[in-house]
Amino acid sequence: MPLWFARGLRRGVVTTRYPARSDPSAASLPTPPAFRPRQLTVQIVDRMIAECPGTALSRAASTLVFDVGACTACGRCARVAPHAVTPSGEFELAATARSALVKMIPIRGEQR
Amino acid sequence: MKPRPDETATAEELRKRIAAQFGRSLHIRTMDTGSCAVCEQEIRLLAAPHYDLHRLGFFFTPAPRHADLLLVTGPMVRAFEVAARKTYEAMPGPKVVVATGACALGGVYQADPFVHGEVEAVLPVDVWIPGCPPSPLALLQGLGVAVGRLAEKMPGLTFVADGDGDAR
Amino acid sequence: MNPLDLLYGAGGAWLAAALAGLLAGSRRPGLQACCALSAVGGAAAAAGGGWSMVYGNTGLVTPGGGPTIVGGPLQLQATSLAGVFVALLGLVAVAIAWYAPRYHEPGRGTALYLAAYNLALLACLAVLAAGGMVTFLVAWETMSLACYLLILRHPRSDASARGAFWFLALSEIGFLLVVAAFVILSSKTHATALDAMAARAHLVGGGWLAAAYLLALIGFGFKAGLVPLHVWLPEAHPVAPADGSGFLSGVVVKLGVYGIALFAFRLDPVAGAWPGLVTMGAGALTAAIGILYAMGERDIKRFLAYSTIENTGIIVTAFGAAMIFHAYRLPALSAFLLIAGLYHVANHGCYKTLLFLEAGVVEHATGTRDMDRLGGLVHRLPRSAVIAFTGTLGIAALPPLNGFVSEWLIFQGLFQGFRTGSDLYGILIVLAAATLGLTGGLAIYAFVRGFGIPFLGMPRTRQAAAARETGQPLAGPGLLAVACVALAVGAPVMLAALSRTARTVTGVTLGPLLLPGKLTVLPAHADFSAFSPTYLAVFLVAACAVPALIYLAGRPRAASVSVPVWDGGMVSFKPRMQYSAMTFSAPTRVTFDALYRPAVSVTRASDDDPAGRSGPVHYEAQVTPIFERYLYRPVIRAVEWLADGVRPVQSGDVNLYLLYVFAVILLAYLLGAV
Amino acid sequence: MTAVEPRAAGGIRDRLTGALSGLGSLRAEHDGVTTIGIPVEALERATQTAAGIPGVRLADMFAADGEATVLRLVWAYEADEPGYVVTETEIDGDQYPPLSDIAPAAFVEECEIYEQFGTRPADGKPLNRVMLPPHDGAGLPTLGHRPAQPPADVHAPHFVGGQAFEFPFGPVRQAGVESLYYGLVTSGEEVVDLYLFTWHKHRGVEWRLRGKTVREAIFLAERAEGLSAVAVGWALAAAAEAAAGITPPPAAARTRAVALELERLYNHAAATAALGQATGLSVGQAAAEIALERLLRVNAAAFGHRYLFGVIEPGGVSRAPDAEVLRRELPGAYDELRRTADALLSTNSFVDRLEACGILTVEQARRLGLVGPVARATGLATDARLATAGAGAPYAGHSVSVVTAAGGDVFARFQVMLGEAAESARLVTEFLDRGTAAECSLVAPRAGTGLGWAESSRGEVLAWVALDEDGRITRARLRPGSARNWRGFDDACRSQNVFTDIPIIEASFWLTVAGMAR
Repeated sequence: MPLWFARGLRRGVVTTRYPARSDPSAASLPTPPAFRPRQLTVQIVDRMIAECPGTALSRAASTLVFDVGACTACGRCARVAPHAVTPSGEFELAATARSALVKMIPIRGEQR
Repeated sequence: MKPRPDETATAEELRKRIAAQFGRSLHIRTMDTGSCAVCEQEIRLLAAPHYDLHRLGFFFTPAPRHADLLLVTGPMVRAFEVAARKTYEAMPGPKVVVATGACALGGVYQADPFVHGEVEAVLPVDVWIPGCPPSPLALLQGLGVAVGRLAEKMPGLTFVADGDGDAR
Repeated sequence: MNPLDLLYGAGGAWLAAALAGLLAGSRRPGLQACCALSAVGGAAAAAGGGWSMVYGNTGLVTPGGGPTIVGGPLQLQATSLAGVFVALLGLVAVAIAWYAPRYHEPGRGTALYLAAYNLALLACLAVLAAGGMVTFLVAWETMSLACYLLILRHPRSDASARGAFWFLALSEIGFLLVVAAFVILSSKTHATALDAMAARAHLVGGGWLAAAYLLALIGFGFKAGLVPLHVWLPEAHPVAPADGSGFLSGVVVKLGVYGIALFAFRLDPVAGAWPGLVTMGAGALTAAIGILYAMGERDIKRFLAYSTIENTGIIVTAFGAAMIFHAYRLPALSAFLLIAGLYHVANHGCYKTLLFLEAGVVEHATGTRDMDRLGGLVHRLPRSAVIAFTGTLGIAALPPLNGFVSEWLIFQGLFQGFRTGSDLYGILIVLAAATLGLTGGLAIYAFVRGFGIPFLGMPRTRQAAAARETGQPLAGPGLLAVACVALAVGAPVMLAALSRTARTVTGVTLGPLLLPGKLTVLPAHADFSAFSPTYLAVFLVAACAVPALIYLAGRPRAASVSVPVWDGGMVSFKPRMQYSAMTFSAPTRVTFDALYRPAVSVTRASDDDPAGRSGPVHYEAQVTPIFERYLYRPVIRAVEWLADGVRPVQSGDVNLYLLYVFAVILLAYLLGAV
Repeated sequence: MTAVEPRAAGGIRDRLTGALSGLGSLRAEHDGVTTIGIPVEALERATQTAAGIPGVRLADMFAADGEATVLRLVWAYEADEPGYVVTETEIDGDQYPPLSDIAPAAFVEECEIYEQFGTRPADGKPLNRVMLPPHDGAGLPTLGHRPAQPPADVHAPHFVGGQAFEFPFGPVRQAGVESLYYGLVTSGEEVVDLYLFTWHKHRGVEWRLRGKTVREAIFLAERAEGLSAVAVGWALAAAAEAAAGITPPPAAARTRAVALELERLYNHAAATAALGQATGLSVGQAAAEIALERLLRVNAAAFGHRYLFGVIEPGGVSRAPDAEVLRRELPGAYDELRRTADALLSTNSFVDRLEACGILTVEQARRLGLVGPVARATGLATDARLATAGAGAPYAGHSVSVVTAAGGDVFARFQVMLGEAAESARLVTEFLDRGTAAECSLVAPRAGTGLGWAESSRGEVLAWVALDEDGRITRARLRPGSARNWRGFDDACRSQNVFTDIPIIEASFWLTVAGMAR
């Protein structure tokens, strides 16, 4: 046991300060995408929806319905349209209402 | 299952009661309803030195009788439904159910003969934690939200990238 | 008018009952009449026994005057020492008489059985009321034979033949030793009346006294079931009918104890402390071995039989210690331990008979005595469960019941071993106390198992699940349960009576050294300890009742939800998933494996299958019956060998037999000539 | 049988393929996989022959439904450039020759095939339940046609006789572990027998994969056993590539290898932490968890995901690792693990619990076809990374030293894990030096079948796919390492152990129920 005691002292504190302070390791976590409505066109959106392995993306008329809860942050939509999608960097996503996790993204891109 | 006083209460006052009762210390029972074992790994890491959820007054308990919060992972396999209900029943009220990870939120599996596809189909969920898997930090935030100790950011988020702020 | 007259009445009633039984045939009224008569006799005996406890010894009477039976006079006497046993005999007889009509189906077998049983009652009474040696021996032999018939209720099954044989063989050996002991005493004292023997005991040389005592100890030890003379109990009890087993354990075994007490305290004042030490040692050993073997049994009746052995051991330990104290001029302690031992006789007679009767109820309801095939009976036989639980509390020596009172008294007596002043004996007595302590602990463990496995949990078989309360006998066991409670709460009364007995036997007046106040009990010395069974009982009942009342009072206000037991979310809970009798006692098997020598055998379907298909699993840990294997089997082999040796003599040829006759006559003449 | 020395050049491979093709017809041979058609009447002899050759093991067995049910046995030969032989047998009717008595490893697969396709071994021997829940298994869809009657349920009425009783444990067990049911038969102290139920977690992954594109399939396959996401994904991708007849660019293949070794590292760290927990050594557990968390953060920094999800793509990889980050962070993180392990190995209270606990003999390992550290701890030098043709290409030219140990107890497994962790750390740097890239070669839709494999931290992962013309999956077979090794678990628990050894044994196996139940 003294061995372990010494080890512990040498190791020091590794515990995160979260939630009091932000945690640097969060920077490298995969996060759900954020969209640029100006860059979104119906075609792009449909390609994204086809690419999405889960059920996160769907389209209602000219609105991209984004279910953050269903999103696995796999980044495939971003690879379809890198210019229209960027990682949101948000990892504090807990919600107390399922509906709060469903986001309406307007599709603003002009049809070509 | 037959409704309990704490289930019939609205989520809001339930959260108030929980904040009042579990504000400082809360015991967590985890339940795997068909996850891929990664969510479990992240949950185990909550107790590891890097995250150490005990400092926040959270504790894991193997006995649902002592548990205040049920942390559910996985798409709720139908064959597991009996066990899931039993576990929920075995917890004393007031109790919080937290659906954890994309599977539990219906992101990976659709409802079919094998799985319900999401926890909500069987248990009354109070808090949803997205992510595949939700990182320990996300879990900490979710737990904080569940006991009303942290403000939830979700309603405020638009997932519209900056530079397009005029998206409203 | 004296107690003896009541005993005549009892004897007459039982004789009549026996005849009624013979005549009853397969008619239920006959059966009931027989039991009624036997109950009357029991009541009379109980009254007479109780009376003679406090009355003292009556004079010796010889009805019919001169030599009536086998060359000896019929001599009767009601003594205080016997009174305890007579009272117990009566009580047990009443309980069984109340129980039997509902337990037995009317029929010839039953009728004969009841005849034999009532004859056995009569014989037991005669043993206890015998004032002379011849009477005693004749009665004793009659009792053995009657019990043999009683065990042979179902002569077809060879298990019962085996059990009955063990019983008869061992009691005959014992009988011979007892005869030898009596012969020594009577030949040295030129007396056949017990009083006379006791009076002239000083004429006998120390060596002869010791020899007589040891012979008696061993001889009666066979009946009492002292280890290693105990093997007949676990064989005979299971095969006898439930009430028969109750009678065997409750009374017949106690007669062995009576015999030991008779020699130790009345006839045979051996000088020195070592006979007491031998007795005490035998008792302690018996107690420990008995309970350890009980842990290894799953047949309820075998289990109870071993527990009987344990209790005999406790009683004999007390008697032995009493002898030691007597040798060390501590008459008060000696008398105190005699009282404690006799108290335990009464207690064990009550609860052990009760438990055997309940075992019979369980067997009737489920068709098995195997604990691992029972379970959950508390929901199916609630009333019997309550009665059995009372008896279990008693025999596990838990307050507030009677077993606790007598064992407490015995411990208090033994703990005062230091008063002997002899380091060796002081230590040995306390050692015996420690052994009894171990025994007591194991007894609680054993009876948690003995009650919990059959009565609690889920039924392990369909038969157990199908058990119903359909007119099973309650009154008999119920009476004994009441007696158990009475012997606990009414301890002061019992002790007062027993102190009178002790005064008659030992001539010591304990009085205030035992009962200073009304309800407090002292262990023969005011400076040691004290307790009050009555207050304790009241306090414990209150201690249970008060919280219950508070809970009931507080109940409506506390909002509560009742949900099923947490089972880890299993789909369904199976009976095979509960502790079984043998797994419950696994720790003792592991701890005492030097004694048990368990032979473990595991068979898995997966072992002989290359693919490791999982399937049935069977696990057995067979306990080695040491005494049968290493003590009795060699003896039996020797006997068989001798038999083979003499077989040629029995050729069946008439001429050869004529030759024998001729040779004998010739020999007689020659001897006459010399 | 007399062992003809297996080290002879091309010995085993030629003997195996020769013997089998002698009984049937050689159908295809490329990239280390030989496909041989065996007629059903010759199947029994073929199995006997193959099982008789030392160094050959039955790696998998599965069925696929076409016009006739096709039974496929995958034989792995370990010696001289290892590879695989797949035998194909059309079964007419619903019975085939009993194989599990010849090659016992086939038993669990026999059960699965019966549940999924309704075809069973000809001998009437009882089959256990694997996926079908006893209480409501009726409604579940199957890959083939449903069995006539549900599997003769050997487990559930698992009769316990004599002086033992069944100690039920689970499916909801202690906090933070997967759902698993133990039927623990005990005499009060020692473990007499043990059996497992895993159907609580059966999500029908193989059933879902049908009709999916390979990309969608990989997304699900990663989540079949998340703790070996890379290995399973790689195996499936490689199978699809073999079916489509393409090979991923070398740099991409090396990237896969980097991810795979990183996965092995963090899994062995996690197993170490679990061992610390099981032995009640909390400080050791905490130290190991520090190493684990650091390794996971390295993963996230290098590949953008703590558990390396989404790295594997059909035809290549989606991302390249951040080489600087790996070179900078990995040595420190691995060092953390190594120093923790050293400290653990010098702690008697820890080592004493491991030694002679949960022993598996090499015979058991061979008989049950165990793989990975569990098998290597018994002395079997089996490692899918040695098969460097086809799917294993990136390992060609990197000599992977297979770490084995004798004894087969928990301690041996632990040492094997530590040795492998060192090896993985070395390999990662080697691969980085050779260069990695996020490349994908295009997978042109084309009908075909293929076998893929990868060595996960739990042992060999096998995947087999059949694609139709437009590149969609008609049948996919996933066989993670867990699916093999769980069957060794109950044997290990039985060998004179007591209750408290079971968590230690489970930690040393470090399997997932998800991989078993899929």
